[in-house]
Amino acid sequence: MVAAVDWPGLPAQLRSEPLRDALWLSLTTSTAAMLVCLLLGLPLAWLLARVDFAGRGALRALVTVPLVLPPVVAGVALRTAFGRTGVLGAPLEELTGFSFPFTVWGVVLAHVFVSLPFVVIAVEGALRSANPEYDAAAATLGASRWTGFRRVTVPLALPGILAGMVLGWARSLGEFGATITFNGNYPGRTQTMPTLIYVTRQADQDAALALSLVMLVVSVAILVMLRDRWLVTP
Amino acid sequence: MVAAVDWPGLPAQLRSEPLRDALWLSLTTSTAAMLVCLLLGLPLAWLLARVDFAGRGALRALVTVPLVLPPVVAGVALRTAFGRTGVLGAPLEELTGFSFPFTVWGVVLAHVFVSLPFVVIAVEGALRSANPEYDAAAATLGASRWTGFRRVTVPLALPGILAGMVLGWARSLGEFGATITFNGNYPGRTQTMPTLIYVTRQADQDAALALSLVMLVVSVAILVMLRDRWLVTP
Amino acid sequence: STGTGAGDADTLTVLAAASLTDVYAELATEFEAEHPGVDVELSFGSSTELAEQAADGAPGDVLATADPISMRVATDADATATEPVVFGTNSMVLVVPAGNPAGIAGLDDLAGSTWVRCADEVPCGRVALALVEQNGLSSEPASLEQDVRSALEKVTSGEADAGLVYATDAASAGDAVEVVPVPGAGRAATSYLLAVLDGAQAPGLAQDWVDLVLSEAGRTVLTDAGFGAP
Amino acid sequence: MSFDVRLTVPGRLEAGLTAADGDVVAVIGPNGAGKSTLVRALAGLVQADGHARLDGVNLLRVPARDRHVGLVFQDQMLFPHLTARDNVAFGPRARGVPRAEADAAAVAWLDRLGVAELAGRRPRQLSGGQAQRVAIARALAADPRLLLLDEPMAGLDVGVATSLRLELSAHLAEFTGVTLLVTHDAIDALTIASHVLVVDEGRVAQFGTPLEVSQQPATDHVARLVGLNVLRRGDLLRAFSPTAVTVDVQEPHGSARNRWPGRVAAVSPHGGTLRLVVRTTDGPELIADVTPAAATELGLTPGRAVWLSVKESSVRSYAAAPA
Amino acid sequence: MSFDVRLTVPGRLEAGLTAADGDVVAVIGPNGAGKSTLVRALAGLVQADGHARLDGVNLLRVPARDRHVGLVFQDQMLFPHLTARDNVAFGPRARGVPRAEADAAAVAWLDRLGVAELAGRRPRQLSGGQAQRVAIARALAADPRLLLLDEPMAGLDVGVATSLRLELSAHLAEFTGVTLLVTHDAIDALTIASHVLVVDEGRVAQFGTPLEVSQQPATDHVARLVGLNVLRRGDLLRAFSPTAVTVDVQEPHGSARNRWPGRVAAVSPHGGTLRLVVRTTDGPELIADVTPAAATELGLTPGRAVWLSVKESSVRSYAAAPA
Ligand SMILES: Nc1ncnc2c1ncn2[C@@H]1O[C@H](COP(=O)(O)OP(=O)(O)OP(=O)(O)O)[C@@H](O)[C@H]1O
Ligand SMILES: Nc1ncnc2c1ncn2[C@@H]1O[C@H](COP(=O)(O)OP(=O)(O)OP(=O)(O)O)[C@@H](O)[C@H]1O
Ligand code: MOO
Ligand SMILES: [Mg+2]
Ligand SMILES: [Mg+2]
Repeated sequence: MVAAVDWPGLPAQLRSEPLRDALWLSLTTSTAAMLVCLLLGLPLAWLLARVDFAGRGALRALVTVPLVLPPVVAGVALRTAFGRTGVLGAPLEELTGFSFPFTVWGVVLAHVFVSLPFVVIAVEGALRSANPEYDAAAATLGASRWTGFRRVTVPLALPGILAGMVLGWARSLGEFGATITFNGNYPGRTQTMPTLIYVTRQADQDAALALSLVMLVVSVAILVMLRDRWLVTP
Repeated sequence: MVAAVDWPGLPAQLRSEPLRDALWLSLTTSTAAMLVCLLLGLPLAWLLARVDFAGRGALRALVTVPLVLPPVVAGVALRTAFGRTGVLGAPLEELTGFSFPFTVWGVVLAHVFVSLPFVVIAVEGALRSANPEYDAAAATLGASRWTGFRRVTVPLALPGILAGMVLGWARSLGEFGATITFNGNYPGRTQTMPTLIYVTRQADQDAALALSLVMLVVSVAILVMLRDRWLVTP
Repeated sequence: STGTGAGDADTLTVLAAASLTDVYAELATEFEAEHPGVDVELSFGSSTELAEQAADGAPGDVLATADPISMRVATDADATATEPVVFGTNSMVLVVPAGNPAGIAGLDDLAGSTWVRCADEVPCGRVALALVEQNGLSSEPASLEQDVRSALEKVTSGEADAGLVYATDAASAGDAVEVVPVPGAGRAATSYLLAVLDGAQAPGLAQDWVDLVLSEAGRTVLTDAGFGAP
Repeated sequence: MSFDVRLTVPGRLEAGLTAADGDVVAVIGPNGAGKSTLVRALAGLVQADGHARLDGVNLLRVPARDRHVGLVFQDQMLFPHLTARDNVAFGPRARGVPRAEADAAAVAWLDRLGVAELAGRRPRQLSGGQAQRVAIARALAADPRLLLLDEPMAGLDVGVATSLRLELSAHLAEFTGVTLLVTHDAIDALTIASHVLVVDEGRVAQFGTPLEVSQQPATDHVARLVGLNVLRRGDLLRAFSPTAVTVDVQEPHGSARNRWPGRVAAVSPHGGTLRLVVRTTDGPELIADVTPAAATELGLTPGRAVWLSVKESSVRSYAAAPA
Repeated sequence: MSFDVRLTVPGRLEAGLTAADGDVVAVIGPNGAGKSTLVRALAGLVQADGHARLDGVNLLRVPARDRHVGLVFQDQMLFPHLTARDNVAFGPRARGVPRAEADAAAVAWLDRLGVAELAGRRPRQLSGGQAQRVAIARALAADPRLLLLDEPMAGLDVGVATSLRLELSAHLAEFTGVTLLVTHDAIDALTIASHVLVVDEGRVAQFGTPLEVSQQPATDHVARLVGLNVLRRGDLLRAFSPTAVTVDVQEPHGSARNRWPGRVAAVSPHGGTLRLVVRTTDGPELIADVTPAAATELGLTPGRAVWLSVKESSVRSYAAAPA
């Protein structure tokens, strides 16, 4: 794969606007999606791991759904819900004039949809591995659920949470089917790296490979950087 | 999405041979891939979490690669490596006459390729959350690394490992791009559910949705069953 | 019927562009009726993908692509045993969702609306681009779709107000879309090619398949689905 | 303030006690008696039925976080990811004290417990006794209304234990809340406490002042703890001090009606005397204190066959607590 | 068999000791002295330089799993996912004993420690003392050549502690390997051990027989542990028993040249006497034993100002161990 790349042509490609746009869009939307996943996923995972309530099995099954949907079907599901004529999308557009498809927000939404289960399941696993007695200790010291969660549960489960974040981010970055089905493909707006690579490949194999390589290098570099900073807890 | 399904036609579809073949293929290859991922991923995760060796950073980066590859590119990467003219595929075929692409084994290989990082990262996170002092206790009792790993490390990190297995299995089940690129789309041999859904969608959108729903129900049912059996540790 | 080559396997494997799903399925039934004991295995995918797989030695007897460029990938790799033949064409049309909610009456109305077409790099995109340029259309689409099916779906689902798709897609969508006439649409067309593959396990059956597609019966099936004559 | 407890943890504990402002209740009993269970039920970590009324409020109905108890866990449970200071500051901060103030208070507490210089360390970098002191600081710093100390002295060296005992007595003397102190140490039970609760097999065997309990121990365990021999005869308990026991190597001919043959099981120094543990042939284990001179003379080493006797006048008889 | 240790854990410990077949070495010292560090270094859980030769083999060069030590952790570290029986059977099974046999051995060990009926429980379902006993059983069941016990008696009730002490002495008497027993309890150190290693601030302060150590304690800590007062004068240590201390409420006029003003900090029963801890005004804390009668007469309650004195003839002087 590395050998197949058109090395002399690479610098020119790197300067090409579609590549820069797509790379930037991919990185920002994946990061945004990861943050949203964390915001939604952490409490959800905590609920699933620590609180014993009636609908727990059902909620867990629900969270798992996007995991087993083929990406394209995920896109269709998203459209049914958030499309312009969708169950939630239609009222939303009526009220605010805003609609998700064909926008950056749509890309983030698609990423969140496919990545959230990864985050939730990985984090739930981590929370279950951590000793719940510490939560109890925090409670006897007067910590509210939120304080205990923030200052004890999360730090103790941190390695697992970070793993979940990496998984979510990477899943978003590589995601293709749901994004293109829900948002289509427009350079600078909804054209992420995988989409760019896909369409480029239809015309020019080698160019697509070069693009893949760029994406690979950038994302692995970011992951390695993150790992060295945060993920290797002392 | 549920509303859009052609309910009266469903029973007939359920009995159709392509559906049964594809569903069976998807379930078996995903399960096989998950087992392979476990076999490869557990030691790998353990190595990354517990052993301090020189190439650790590099190995971790390498494991992460398939995670950030768009699925189609993953398929191309696989072809470059294991294709009939691939770096490893060509010698393999010469020696044994066996080649991966366009076979069930190729499907499993593609699934393993895309799912392995999920398993490794989730399991590494779980191992890091578990207290390494217990490993030390096992060692003082004369347990070999392997015994300690099997009887102490793994049981203690079980929730995280199970989460990793679920993630890997589900990722394989939904995987489409790498599989179709590397293995094509041969009914009964390499046509998994996502591929069948893709093809069906070319002709009949509603039939595709019905297939998706079948897949969804079956896989969520399996996950829920597994959870109730194993994943909710007392 | 035509003679079956001795030593041929009893399965014919056809690699075909996804847009041929319906017609090839119909032709396969006919083929199996004519060749008792023979199974037709259809493997659909994107033209480029299939051509590449064929070049990589994917099992298959015939390859049908939706454009000449993809077919060239296979011929360049010496993966074909016979000269590719054109067996049909497909032209671009403008479709709107049933009821035409955005009131699109022609290409000029696309400005300001949410419309889609295929990306420049994919076969259907090249055709669409030609049509757009012919008509001097300057309005930008909301999305450049990965394949024509996705473009059609954006319209049938109501996400897009209009889309440029093949005539065959418009036909298969039935009542879900309405076709808006576009000047010069017929000229913006692509041709479908068919060739027997070098690695065919059943070269005789493969040739029979080519013959069937090119036959009068084949012609009828294609025309019914909206394909044009070669 | 008043504290009135009657609670049940099904299958493990059924206990009641009352205490007033400033009381220190020592909880003693054998391993597995239910001491930790009682403490944890009061803290809200174990589900319990019944009531535990503190100033009229039934704690058992209040979530753990709002009970305002200070708990030293038997196994410490220091937060592994926080420094000693942050562990101690956790309680105050959870109750809304500003960071700087909470930190200062934490350091002050660590200082009182003699581990201020370890403020920046994580629990895993502390020795067992150091960690124990941080755990005590953490419980006290939370400014609780109910202080629950589960074996706070375990693992502390004599010097630290003594000064901690002093520190704790001083603190408890000022403390207006109620304290429960689980201990296996007679000194803690008899010197710091105002009341002693004896738990045995999940039930209260005795509840009274240290004097009552030490003079009329209701169970064998308490007798051992306070260093008395206790025998049961029908409904009566008969207690006598190890100093009242005479040790002979032959069967004694004296007037003592209470005599037992046995073997020396252990010898250990005890104050200025030597304490023998004797396994009687068909009775209980008894303890006897002898002078070092006598021990040498009689050759009282483990394994030696001996006769123990005690004069009836040295035996105090009292009614056994109803079981 | 011989055991010869000289090891360094940088920044935490520098220690040496020698022992022979069947020796029991008590390791004592204040909290944070380095006792657990020594034990963990020998077990291979802490990196150490130097050597620890057991029968000529340097353990420090052998991986932990092959050292054949039996270790009771200060914080137990029972495997939380295994039952008590499986915890105890873990060592034998790791060394290749068949399952049924290992299980039987495990139950036998649990029985010797009085917790056989808890064999099927998980650690979290055990009380602190019960868990401690399972931990001891686990260490002994592994059939070690070197037995490392880090505060095995902590958290045990008096009854259990006594019988465990007996059980342990009996076991250790038969045991041909070397035992290191970390303890804060003088009784363990002086009755079970054949040698006592005193650790202080990461160094060996004293190493000798229990008699040597108890009669000439080299550190304040040991003095307290064995119940002596120890003062340093130049290079000399001066030890005297608490029974030799006279307590007055006014400045004594007698011949005693050693006298200190101070205040009573604590009073506790000790054998037949009462033990006072007195904080001297400008000196160390001293202990004095008085009769209950005297205590009542003089009103010796905490806070009382007193004078302590000791006759020179009651003071034993000896050279301090080189620091
Ligand atoms: N989670 C549990 N499930 C079932 N039984 C338990 C559980 N925890 C403790 N027990 C049992 O309850 C009884 C009381 O335990 P508890 O911890 O209160 O004893 P304790 O008095 O604190 O003993 P120790 O002095 O050993 O700490 C014991 O027999 C113990 O085995
Ligand atoms: N991981 C660590 N990193 C740095 N210092 C440590 C670490 N573990 C222990 N220490 C320090 O080393 C010293 C010796 O600790 P050690 O645990 O050996 O003490 P100990 O004698 O067992 O005390 P205790 O009686 O309290 O158990 C202590 O001052 C402790 O704070
Ligand atoms: O999983 Mo995909 O195969 O993102 O399109
Ligand atoms: Mg307890
Ligand atoms: Mg220690």
